[in-house]
Amino acid sequence: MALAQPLAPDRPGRYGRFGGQFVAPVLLPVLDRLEAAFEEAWIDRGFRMRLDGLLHDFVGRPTPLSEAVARLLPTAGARILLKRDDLTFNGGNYANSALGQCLLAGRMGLSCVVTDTGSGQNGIATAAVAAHLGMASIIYMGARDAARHPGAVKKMRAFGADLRIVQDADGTLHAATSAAVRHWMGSSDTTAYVAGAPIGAHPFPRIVGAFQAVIGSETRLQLIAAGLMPGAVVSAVGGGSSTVGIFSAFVTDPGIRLIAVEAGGSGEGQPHSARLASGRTGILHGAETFVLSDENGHILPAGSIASGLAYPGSPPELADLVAGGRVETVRIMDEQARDAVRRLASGEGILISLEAGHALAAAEALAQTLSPSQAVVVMVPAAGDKDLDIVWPES
Amino acid sequence: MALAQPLAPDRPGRYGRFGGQFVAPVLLPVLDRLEAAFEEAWIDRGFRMRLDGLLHDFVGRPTPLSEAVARLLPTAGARILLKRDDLTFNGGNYANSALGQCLLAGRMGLSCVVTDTGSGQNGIATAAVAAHLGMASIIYMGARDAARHPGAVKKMRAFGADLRIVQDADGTLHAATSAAVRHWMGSSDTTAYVAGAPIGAHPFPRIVGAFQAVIGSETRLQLIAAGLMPGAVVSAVGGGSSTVGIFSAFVTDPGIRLIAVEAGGSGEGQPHSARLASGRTGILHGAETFVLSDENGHILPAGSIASGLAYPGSPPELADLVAGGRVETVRIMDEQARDAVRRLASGEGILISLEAGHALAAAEALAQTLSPSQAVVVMVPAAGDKDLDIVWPES
Amino acid sequence: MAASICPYRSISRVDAMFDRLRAAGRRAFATYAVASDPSFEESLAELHGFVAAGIDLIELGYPFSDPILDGATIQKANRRGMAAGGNLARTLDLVAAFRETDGATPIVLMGYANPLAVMGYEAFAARAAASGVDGIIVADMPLREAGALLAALAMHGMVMIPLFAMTLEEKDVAPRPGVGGFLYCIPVVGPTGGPSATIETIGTAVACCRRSTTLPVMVGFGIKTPEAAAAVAAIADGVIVASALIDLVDAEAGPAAGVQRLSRYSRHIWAFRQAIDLAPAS
Amino acid sequence: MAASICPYRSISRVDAMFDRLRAAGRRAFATYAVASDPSFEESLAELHGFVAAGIDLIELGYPFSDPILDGATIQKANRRGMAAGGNLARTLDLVAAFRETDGATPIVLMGYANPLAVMGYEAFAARAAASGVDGIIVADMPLREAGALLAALAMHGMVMIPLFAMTLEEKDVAPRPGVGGFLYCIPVVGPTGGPSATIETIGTAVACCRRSTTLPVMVGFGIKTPEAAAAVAAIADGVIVASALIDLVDAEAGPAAGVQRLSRYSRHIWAFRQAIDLAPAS
Ligand SMILES: Cc1ncc(COP(=O)(O)O)c(C=O)c1O
Ligand SMILES: Cc1ncc(COP(=O)(O)O)c(C=O)c1O
Repeated sequence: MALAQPLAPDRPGRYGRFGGQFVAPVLLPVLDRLEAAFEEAWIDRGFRMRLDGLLHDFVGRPTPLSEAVARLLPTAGARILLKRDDLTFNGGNYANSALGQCLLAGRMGLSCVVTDTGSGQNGIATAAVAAHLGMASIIYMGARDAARHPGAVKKMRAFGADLRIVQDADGTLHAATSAAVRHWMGSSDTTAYVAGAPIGAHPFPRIVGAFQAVIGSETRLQLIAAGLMPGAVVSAVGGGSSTVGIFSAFVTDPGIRLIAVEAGGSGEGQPHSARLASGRTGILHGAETFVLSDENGHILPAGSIASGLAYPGSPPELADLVAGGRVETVRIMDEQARDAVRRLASGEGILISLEAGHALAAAEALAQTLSPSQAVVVMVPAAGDKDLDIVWPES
Repeated sequence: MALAQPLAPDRPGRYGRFGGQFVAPVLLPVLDRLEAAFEEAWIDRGFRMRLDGLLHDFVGRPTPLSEAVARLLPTAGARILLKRDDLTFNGGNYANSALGQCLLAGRMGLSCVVTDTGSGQNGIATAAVAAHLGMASIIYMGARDAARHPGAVKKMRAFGADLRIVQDADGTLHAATSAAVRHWMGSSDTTAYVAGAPIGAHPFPRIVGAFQAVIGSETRLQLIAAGLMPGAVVSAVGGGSSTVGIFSAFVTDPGIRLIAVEAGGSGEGQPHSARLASGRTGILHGAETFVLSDENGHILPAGSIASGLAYPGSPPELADLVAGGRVETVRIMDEQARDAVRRLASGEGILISLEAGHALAAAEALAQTLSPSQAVVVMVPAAGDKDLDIVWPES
Repeated sequence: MAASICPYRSISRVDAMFDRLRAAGRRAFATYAVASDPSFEESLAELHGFVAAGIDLIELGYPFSDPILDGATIQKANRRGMAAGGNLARTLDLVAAFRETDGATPIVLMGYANPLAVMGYEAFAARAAASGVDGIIVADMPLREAGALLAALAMHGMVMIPLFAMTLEEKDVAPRPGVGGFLYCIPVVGPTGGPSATIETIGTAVACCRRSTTLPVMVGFGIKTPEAAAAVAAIADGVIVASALIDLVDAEAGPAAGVQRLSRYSRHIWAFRQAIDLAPAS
Repeated sequence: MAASICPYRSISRVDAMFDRLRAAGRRAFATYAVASDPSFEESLAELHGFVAAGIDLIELGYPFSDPILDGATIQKANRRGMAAGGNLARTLDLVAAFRETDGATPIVLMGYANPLAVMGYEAFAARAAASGVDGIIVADMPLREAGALLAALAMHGMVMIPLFAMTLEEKDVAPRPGVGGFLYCIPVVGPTGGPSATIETIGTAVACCRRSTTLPVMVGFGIKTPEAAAAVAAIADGVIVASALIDLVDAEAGPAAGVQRLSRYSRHIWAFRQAIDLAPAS
């Protein structure tokens, strides 16, 4: 379980050649304080108990690992097991790290948090957790994403968040992240930045990875209880929080394939988000990692029907695992993901997000190549309520 | 735990003087078969294991009992604990009985279910469960309710349900129930009626009560684990599924007050739904119970900002408990409920439904009269996503 | 009020009717209307019109807000009746008014349990008997649940007409005090105004009824044409046509109120009556 | 291409500039522009115009899609530069073109890490040196992360200009090979174009810089008026004004492109220059 243990990479804050702290120098002392505070909290029994208690009572963990029955698939193949983080809380799995980071901020004496959100999930989770802990929250969201997810906008405001819509650039997560980091730079003495994903400068990948590792450890225990050794664990990569969270528990099992699914977008020549498979090594939002950028180093617009996957960067830990061959990548197109969401809803009565639909589509294809005695675990980070209008525009 | 045990009332299907089987005679054999099938299934270990397994894996039970911290309340008072069925599944607690009834239908060889829905919760739960079990579902919903809950409409269709909008009468749950029962009458040989609440003709109150009792038994265990003996359990009554579900475990503890909260509507002279406190004994939808009806026996339109509470009938078991003085009733107005939802969202980061907002408002008032060493349990049947536009029309 | 005006009470107008028809080798023809649809006065005129057109027995619906077992046609009629101020009490007034000039035609009320429960079974039975009601059909009150009502009816010399479905068990059709008049045989499942049963199914249902009762058997629900009525008349003691007659009257173009509506009704009743009377006796 | 045209390389134009100014008892005045904003040609003319108007050192931004540490003014300038085809390579071409007629004015690049990483640090350093670049400021590359870039710069006789914040620890400001030119003192936190620091804060920050470096200290971020510039000039070795100058030029009504825009720039630069030169030496 790579991330549940203290990190010991070659250079501090590095996963192989990825990671680092590519930030304005003014932020370095802030990052150093955060790192120290986190490492101290992480080994503090009281902190961990409070975290676990709230993960249980407030977030609704543990989440089930449930079987998608065979009806789903036209032809036989491996069993498909869904890790049901759609059954937590409002924000899906984002609540895990929002909770951890907000608790940490409180411990550090900060009374306000700022974050960014793509499809609204991280924003909702952060707004709710902040409200629960009596902190103020400021959330940046791209204008295009906000237009696609009016319910999420309403929900963040319901939780008392100061929601700020970003008109910049492509109006997606990328612009929102830039705006949130800018905000934080100017107010880091009172305000903690809540990373939605294990991306950004060290120690964010470390911190988010640690808080999300609960997904992996739950899944591992559930598999052991069920007497199952899965052939593969499949997860779609947006910011990578759920992917890193679930993979963490299986990295050291060479027999289990780890498959990172990337958004292929709408078609040839259209924007996609496959930076692990076809990005360049670059530096974005504080870390060296695989980045969607052109030959001049400009960041390319990331595209996907799933807002949460349209991000041009990637978690440095995942970049390292891909570079080292431990994690495979698969690309799933918009339509395939949508189909998978529709089929699971009507065939199984489970409404998953489009992000999870990417993972499911990849898992179905994989399962076809395996025997019915094998099992594939699919990470479901969140419920599909937010995507109803996109998946079923006609009804 | 009144309902978890086989029912032994004075007359079959009676709770004191309430209950019975006021249906077209043609349905009697259908009800008799259903009763026999249920009693057989209920003592069948295999059936119960399958039910419990799906409650865990598919519905996401058990749900936490979590504390609403003191910040919520302007002045001190008893602790408020929320039973968080908003953390299950799509449909909130309705999934408990939808699951049980669909499993039962399958066991009886039926391949289709029909039901009615007010705010969409029972419909969503039934549609999802039916899809999961490979059954067809037909859902009736009042036109006014459907207009208020477009997301719910979309979700039921996503689960493959045949959704039928009822223009009749006041276009709320009452009209939908009548339409669903009419449909069932004509197709009871292939189709099971799924009761959303422990209302209707015997054995429906018995069956739904038994399947919902899991809420109460979980809560009781959680209170014991926490070393708490609550002063009161508070629940808002729509169809009564969550109320009967949570009360069932405490009926025999005379020290614990049971408080049924009814919707007072928008104000004096406007429609309300307080049939327990101010309804007449009458006969509606198959059972003798407290009913909102005028002196000529016409059913009165029920009103509430919370669609799920606007129903003119009541569970016969609850009618009996109210008539016998075991359960107290409280009336909460639309605005009080809305305020409670808003305050919990911004103060605690928990978004509950307007139905639950009624219970919370009543519990807050009660808590003010108790000491901080006491605790009040509030039933939260479902999340408030469906009510965002109603509670926050401005944002 | 109605009670005191009513000059006398026949103990068994229904039995008398069947005796008379049987003697004449004829079958009974009943129809249904909702009281106060569209108004108290027109309703009263309509009841007399039915008798004049050849109806033997009238089922008079007391308006109810929630006629759960009825299809669209009768739901609408209930709404119109309610809109005109109709309810159980006014329906009893209507019967009393009818009885002022018609002491012979049997009238059975038909409706739902809630208005009876709210009025109280004993109060209802006393008032209904005084108004000249002969019996009652309660769509959502099977005999299992009818104990209190049956006792009250019996006390006041009225009967409950039982609804019969082929799937009912013995215990649900066993004769008991307060039950009488005829057996209402419903050969289809589902609400009123729905699809029709085949004549074979109806035959089986009627045969089934005969085995469990000595009462006359009338068939209702889903009989839509004079031809169908004739076929039923050939095997049962009587035929009930409700939704279909209302639909036929309403389907004719042009406004139809008062006398005009009544004359349409008469024409259609006459057609059914002819067909029924021409059917061979079983 | 640019590399071969460039006739010679000054090892330390920046050091030479500070020597010259110190000798004259003057403080340095630097401004910032984004290369290719609004076009390559206009950008080139603008750089020469800066020098003519009295600028000592030019910070030349290489356009980047995601200038995360910049405020709205410079974000927009980056977008215009990108729209005109600007990027890191074209920026090097621009410096080379500038060097054809100006071999003395120091030019330091300013921008973000990703374009450097994508070009490769060594390739970048080689091409930049050949184009006549003197140094580089990388907003999101603190010295902790700059090892590879510093080595490449040092190899090609260039320097990285370190960004200084008062809260930095010793280890993050310690001198190292490849670091030089001057210390960029940022007295505020937050992105460019934001609020200004008070002169007391700036004084403290500069004093703090002096303790940790022997390099000249220039102050930038948030200096918005000639008066503010004069106050800073009294305590530092130089003043950097970027967003404020662009905003002043853009705030004047009417279209301003080419020569017209340049003359506005000159007027404002002249005003700042005068104020800076009148400030008493520290
Ligand atoms: C309420 C009601 N519905 C229906 C019917 C008869 O069925 P149909 O309308 O199908 O002819 C009657 C006749 O007695 C009735 O009283
Ligand atoms: C990218 C960038 N932003 C900002 C500045 C200066 O700050 P301000 O715009 O607040 O004057 C400079 C000057 O060096 C710069 O290069």
